[in-house]
Amino acid sequence: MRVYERYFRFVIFWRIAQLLILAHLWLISTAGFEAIVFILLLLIVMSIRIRFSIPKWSFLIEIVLCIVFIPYFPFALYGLAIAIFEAALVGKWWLIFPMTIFMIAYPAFDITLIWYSLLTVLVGSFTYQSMKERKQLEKTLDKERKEKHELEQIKMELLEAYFEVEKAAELKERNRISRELHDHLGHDLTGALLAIQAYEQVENENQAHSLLEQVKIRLSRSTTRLRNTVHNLTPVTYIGVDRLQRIVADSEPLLIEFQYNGNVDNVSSQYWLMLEACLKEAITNVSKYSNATKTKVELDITETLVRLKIHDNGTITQKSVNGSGLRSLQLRARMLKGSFTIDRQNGYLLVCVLPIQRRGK
Amino acid sequence: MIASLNGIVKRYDSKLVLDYIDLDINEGQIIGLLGPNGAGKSTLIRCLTGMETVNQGNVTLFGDGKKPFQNKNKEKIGLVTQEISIFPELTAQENANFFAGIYGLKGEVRKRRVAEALAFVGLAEHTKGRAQNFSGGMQRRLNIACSLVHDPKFLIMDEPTVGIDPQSRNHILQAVKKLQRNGTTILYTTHYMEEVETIASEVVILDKGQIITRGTVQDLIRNIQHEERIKVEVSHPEEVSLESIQALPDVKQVIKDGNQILVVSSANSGHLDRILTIIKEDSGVVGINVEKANLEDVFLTLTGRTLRDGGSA
Amino acid sequence: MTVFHFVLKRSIANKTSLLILFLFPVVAIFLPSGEYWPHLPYGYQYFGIFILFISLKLSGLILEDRMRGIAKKVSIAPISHFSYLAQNLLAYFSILILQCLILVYGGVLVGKELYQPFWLFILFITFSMASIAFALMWISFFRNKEISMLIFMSIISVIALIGGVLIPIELLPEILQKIAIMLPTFWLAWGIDWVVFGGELKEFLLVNGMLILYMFLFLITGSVKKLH
Amino acid sequence: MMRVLRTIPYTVIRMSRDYITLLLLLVVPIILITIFYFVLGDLKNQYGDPAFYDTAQLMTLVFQLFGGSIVIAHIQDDLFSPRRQRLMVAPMSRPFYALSISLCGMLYSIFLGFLLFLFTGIGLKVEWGNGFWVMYIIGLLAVLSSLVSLILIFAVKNFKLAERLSEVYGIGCIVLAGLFFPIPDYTVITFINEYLNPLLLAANAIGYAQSNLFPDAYIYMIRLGVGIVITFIIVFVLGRRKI
Repeated sequence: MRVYERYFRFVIFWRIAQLLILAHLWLISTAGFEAIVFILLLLIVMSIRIRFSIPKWSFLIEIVLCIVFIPYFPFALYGLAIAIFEAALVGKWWLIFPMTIFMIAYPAFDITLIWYSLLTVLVGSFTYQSMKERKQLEKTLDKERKEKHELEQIKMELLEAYFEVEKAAELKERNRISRELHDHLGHDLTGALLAIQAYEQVENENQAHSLLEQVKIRLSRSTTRLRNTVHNLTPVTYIGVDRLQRIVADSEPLLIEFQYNGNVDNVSSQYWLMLEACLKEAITNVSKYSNATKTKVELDITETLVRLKIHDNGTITQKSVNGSGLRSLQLRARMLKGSFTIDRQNGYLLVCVLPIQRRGK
Repeated sequence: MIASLNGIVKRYDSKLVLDYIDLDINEGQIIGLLGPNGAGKSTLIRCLTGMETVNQGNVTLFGDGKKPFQNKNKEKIGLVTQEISIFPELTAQENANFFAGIYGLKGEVRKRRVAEALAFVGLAEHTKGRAQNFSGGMQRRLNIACSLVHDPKFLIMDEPTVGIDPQSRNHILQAVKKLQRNGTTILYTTHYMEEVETIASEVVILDKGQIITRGTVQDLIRNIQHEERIKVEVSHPEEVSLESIQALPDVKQVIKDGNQILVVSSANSGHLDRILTIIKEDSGVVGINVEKANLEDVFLTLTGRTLRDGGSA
Repeated sequence: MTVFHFVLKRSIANKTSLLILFLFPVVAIFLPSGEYWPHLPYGYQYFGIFILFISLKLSGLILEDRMRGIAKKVSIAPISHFSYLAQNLLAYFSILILQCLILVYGGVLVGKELYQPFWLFILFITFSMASIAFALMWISFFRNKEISMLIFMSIISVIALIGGVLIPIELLPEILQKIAIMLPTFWLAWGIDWVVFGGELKEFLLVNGMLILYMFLFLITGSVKKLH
Repeated sequence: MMRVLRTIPYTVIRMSRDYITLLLLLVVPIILITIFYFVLGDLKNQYGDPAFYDTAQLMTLVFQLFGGSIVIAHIQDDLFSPRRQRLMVAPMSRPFYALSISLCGMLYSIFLGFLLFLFTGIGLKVEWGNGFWVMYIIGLLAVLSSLVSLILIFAVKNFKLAERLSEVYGIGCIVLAGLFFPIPDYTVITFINEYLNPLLLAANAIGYAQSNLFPDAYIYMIRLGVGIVITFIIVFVLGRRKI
């Protein structure tokens, strides 16, 4: 509820101002202590309103109070403005119409009162609207945040699925290769081998020649097949540490030093994607907001974890809004049971640590 | 399950203090809540005890997620505050009596519990002494006793050892262990990692409102560590070939400082043997120092900062 | 009732407080009477100010609890905020009742002219309630006991002057007379006048009713502040 | 000596930033005197002068009685609290430091008195008589009050108690002077008011001077002076032991 505090403060200020106006009217009037009783009662209702949450129709209390006290203290008519304000504050601004009629019908009517009530209803409905909007905004924000949370979850599941698909593809490829090798290459090579063996035994010149010819054909077919098979395997994109190095190299005008330790084969492709995202995020940040002259990227891979640390020597610290990019990285790291922290106290420092589970590939 | 926090978000104005905290506390544990100043430890405790309403998420105490802060549950919780929250003008016994009273203890039970609690923290001989005449450590202990009189199942200790002498600190740590043996679950907040290493059965490390890791001390130290440092003191430093050490895989840095050689390499590289072999070829080895990893290193690995002041390493 | 019990214990813990709490009513009994004004002996006339001070001094215990973090512990104990405050206030109230009793009953014993001692006693009691509530509200603005007391002193000296306790209200300029009606001390002074000169019971009820209204107002505003 | 002098600006700054004291010793008396100004209006006393003059003069003097609280608050802070150790090891004469704090406090109190004097004299048109003489007497009263407070803080271990006692001294003087309610004419009380009560001594010294009865005024002034000498000796003896 703290977000609304500013509005509450404003509302309280306005309520007090209204009471002060009443108090002033009392000071310039000739009314006796009844006015004080009246103001005191209004004050109590106000404090109850601040202290406890009371029903929406509670502005009726003020209306009743005003009507009761008007005979003793004519200016109590002005107290109706408080009721109008409270009504407007809960969205019932139309109450001004019956009240205005009452005011006009009342003998001691004057135009200031109408102005005052109008002003009050304006302030009240304005506050009501902005509080409503604020609540709405907060709600949307919370919803968005939640959705993002869920979205990340889905993303992670997708990544997981991708990982599985990748494994399946790998398997399929392996099958294809082995089938290819077995069905064609193997077949041809075996044929060629048998032909050569037979060639050694054969004495007939013609027969030998045809066997040799056969071997030639089989071998040349095998070469083509082999080339074809291998050609199918060539990776289209870089992956792993090469990819990170490529990113660093591409960020040319920035001075980035990259070093890594450990066995890069321990890191799964899922992790590489995450690390890549971190690196990109950091580089964007450094190039956009930082006045750094040097950035250091360290990648450590041990038996149990992968750690990416990016540290620059910038001095700008005030830019500390965690953007949505960082937010989603944070969530992703959490999904991978790792951690992701950003610190701007002493240069921009990004550390991402992911655990390595030894899974059977 | 003693307590659990589920997706807790806490904002002060627009500042996010707790960011989706999920934490389960199981019976019989001592959970060490570790983190630099301003990590959100105290806020976490305030949310856990109902002192503060949360912006999102829910708290469950003793399996009760609907009304976690009803009196039935509050009776089972004890809180040792960061400040010494006792009445200096009252005696130790009266202080304990007061807190026993507000937890609804009466008559014989109260008398017995007060005596037990005071004896437990080693104040049995000072029951009649006024708290204002106590030393700092004694006041701390009385502060703890006051949180123990109602025999809580779940004890929350918010930096209970700030600013006291080592002896009292040891006394307190021993007491905490004893409590755990008696079946109390303890959440122990501190920014002294040594304390957590000694007593905690599980560590939760908090930084910037997030739980960055949790696990047993051993597991964390074993698994979350990205480099190790080996210091070798040699007799003839000038003859040692630094290049051949540097050439070992995973070695990050080799520094020669006087007759000491410091080798920084990735964690668990198993280089000790190899390094020694290389050095022994050229020089005598006078001493070896392999820096033992601790929770500080864990924090350093995870955040790149030091635990004590949160500064850059 | 542990809180109640210990609040009592703490408020009379040291001899100085005990002395201030119970010596003053006794001394007040023996203060002389004025010539034209006030109508009651000075001790009785000034007792209202004394009640204000004592309430603040007593409710300083709540402030101390807040400063020391005891309130934090209380807030997580199985005891409600309401009960904690109620027991505190009740303890202060019982001390003030005792003082009023000493003053009024002592006055009757010594043979002071108090006109209607019973009603005077009732008046002091209602004023005590309003004053405790006021103190509760007052301390909710402050973090430091000493500062709260010092500023209170300066405010009270002004309130006492224009509230009709130190000098008769009729002497004040008109505008101040009007403002004075807003101060609880005005109603105390009115009540004392009623006790001296007598009048309709309705008037006395009005005075007490006003004081009780003040009490509610101060209680509600004073309890807004959270425990810790 | 030079070192002590260098601390004085900071003492002055600290005193001027103590807003609570400013509120109690300057704002409150101004409000009270103003209210009395409206209350008493054109009322005349038995000599035919406006009754408000007496009240304003007395009120101005009354608040000088509490000026000692400035001095002892600072003495307590600097010489009897944890800060004491810091001063103990500082290469500086502590008695001189204490003296400088006391002097600053006294001067500050006199300055506040001067402001009140200006306010009543110019703002509310109170006739004070010779301004120099008035300031002289106000100064004496401030010095005496500070000295009394110093005696209390040196003689009583508990600071809180010393503070309370200094309040008792102030309020006691007011009560004895009969400002709250008429004081019966016991010989003891008359004697105290004639020879010991600094409030009345100062008021009489100003009052007689205003009526041009300087011999009488001098007598009261001398009584105040004697008070200062005696209290100073006590402060000197006690202070030497404590500081």
